[in-house]
Amino acid sequence: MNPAAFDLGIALLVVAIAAFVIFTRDAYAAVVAFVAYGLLVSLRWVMLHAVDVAMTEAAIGSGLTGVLLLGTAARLRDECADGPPARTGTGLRVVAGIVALTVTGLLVAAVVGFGETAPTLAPQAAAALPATGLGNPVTAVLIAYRATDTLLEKVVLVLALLGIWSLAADGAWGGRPGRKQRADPDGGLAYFARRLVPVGVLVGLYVFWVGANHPGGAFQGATILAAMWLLAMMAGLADVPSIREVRVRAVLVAGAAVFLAVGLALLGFGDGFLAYPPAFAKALIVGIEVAMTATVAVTLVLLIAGTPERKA
Amino acid sequence: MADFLLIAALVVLATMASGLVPILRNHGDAERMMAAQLLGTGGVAALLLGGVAAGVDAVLDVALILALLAAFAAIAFVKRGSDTEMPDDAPPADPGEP
Amino acid sequence: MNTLVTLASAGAIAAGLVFFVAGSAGLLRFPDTLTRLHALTKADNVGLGLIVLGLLPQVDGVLTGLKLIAIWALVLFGSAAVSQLIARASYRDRERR
Amino acid sequence: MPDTTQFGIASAVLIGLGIYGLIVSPQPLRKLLALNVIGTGAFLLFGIVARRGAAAGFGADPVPQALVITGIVVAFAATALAAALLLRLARVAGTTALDREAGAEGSSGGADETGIR
Repeated sequence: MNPAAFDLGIALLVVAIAAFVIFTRDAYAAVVAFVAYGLLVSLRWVMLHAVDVAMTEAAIGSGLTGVLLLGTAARLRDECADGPPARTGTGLRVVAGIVALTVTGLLVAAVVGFGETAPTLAPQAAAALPATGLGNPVTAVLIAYRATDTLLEKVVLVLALLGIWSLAADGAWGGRPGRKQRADPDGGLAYFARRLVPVGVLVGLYVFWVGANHPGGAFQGATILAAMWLLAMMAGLADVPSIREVRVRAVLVAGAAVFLAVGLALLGFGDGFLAYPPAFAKALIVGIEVAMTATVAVTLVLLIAGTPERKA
Repeated sequence: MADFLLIAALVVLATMASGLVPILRNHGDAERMMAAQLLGTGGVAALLLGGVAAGVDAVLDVALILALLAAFAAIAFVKRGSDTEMPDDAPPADPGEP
Repeated sequence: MNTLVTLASAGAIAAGLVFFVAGSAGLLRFPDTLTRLHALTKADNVGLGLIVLGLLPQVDGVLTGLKLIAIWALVLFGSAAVSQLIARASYRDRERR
Repeated sequence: MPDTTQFGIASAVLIGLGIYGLIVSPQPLRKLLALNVIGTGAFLLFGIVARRGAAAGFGADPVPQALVITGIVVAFAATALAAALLLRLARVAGTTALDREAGAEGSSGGADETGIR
């Protein structure tokens, strides 16, 4: 028994569940299987020694995406009377099969044909690490080496949210997203949420904090915080904020704003856009990460909450 | 010992997979909700075994996240599958619904 | 590591696996939702507990060990609450039919 | 350099399955799932490049890892936007069937119920 056999076992399981997601007739079962799929994929990331990614996949790929699609599937089932889907024609199936096989074949050829030596930026990442004051190279790439990517990603998140909000009906603009959650305030769910949410918030902050030197960081921590807020909402302990609320809007842009402000300040007084001076690098990076964590957490919650539908 | 841990992880994965089969085949929402439960517990076990075997310490943090998010997903399953949520001013659910 | 400790550790993990297998067998064989739920939540959580117990001697440091136990406690608490909610939902499902 | 061929082949198969589902499945929600399967397959290919680049004491090259983390978050945002569009479509049109005629054919009672709403 060696690790390769273990990897092969997970690989077969992942492919089998992906096939179920694609081929099953029942949409709800497909979503449930997709949650399982995300979980196994995160196991795969651990085996690839990419623990930071494994955390992100477990939290977002499996957890939040699962909840989002589950909610969508349930509402579609309630709200529209689609019968069983029409069967796709044989011709289209054959063509799709040929396309899929061709792409797979080309990718397999590319993977098998990888050269003896692999290109890598790991030595450069390691060499520059002391200047950032960080110990986790992935966080260094995200916030320092390729900071512009991460900054633009914050903008993309806000744009996606604007797209979702803009689907609101005229009367609901400025209201609260989604349906009102009803739950018994003395019931089991509320009890559970009251106990679990504080623990979860603590874990979220911990994951964010260790991200400087060990696997973890702003995205992973923010996802956990978002999940805990959503849990409080599902238990009826909190309501989704109105999209008109100024505080919410301020937090939504805080990540990009702080990032940009630091970048411009360094452009004016330092060595260039987001070129951290080594003396303050760690402080600046942690400051940006705090703002980013808040922004990502609130954005994720509102992305799942969806389009405004009721009066504030 | 690492070999033993990896075999154990594979056994857990196999039981998870075999448990998933009836859950996905049986219709009925309560049945489906068990999937998150099964995957949460089994996933944490497989992750801990595989991680300790590979000597990746940070895997414990992944397991911690998984334990939290599995509980969260399971709650979402229960909420979506039952009638506890309704539109603000909608009439109560039709009792004749299948 | 001491041979005795290694043996005990392997024994605990093996016992944990037995519970996982039993849980899945119950899921496959039991006739209705409530009994299946019972097989799943009880057996798997004992299994995880035994596996955590077996892994304890194999990790370095007291803090890591405590984290292992915290993970188990979290899963246990989650299962307890969730299984209750699932059981209630299935009960309601049945009454509606 | 670790051997990652098996990982690569599995990822290629995932992408193939996703492409097939994206083209064939008649429901938009299923297409969204298929798109996410393609996404994870592509991310895993990045992971293989990262693992092959293990050097300087790191188990994997950090640059592709960071790209994938950003990618997962953006993919989630795109999925959320698509889901919101889908719900809006269902509300406006009463159905999410892409091919209207095929959708009506598949469900005889569907059209009546849409009329009531």
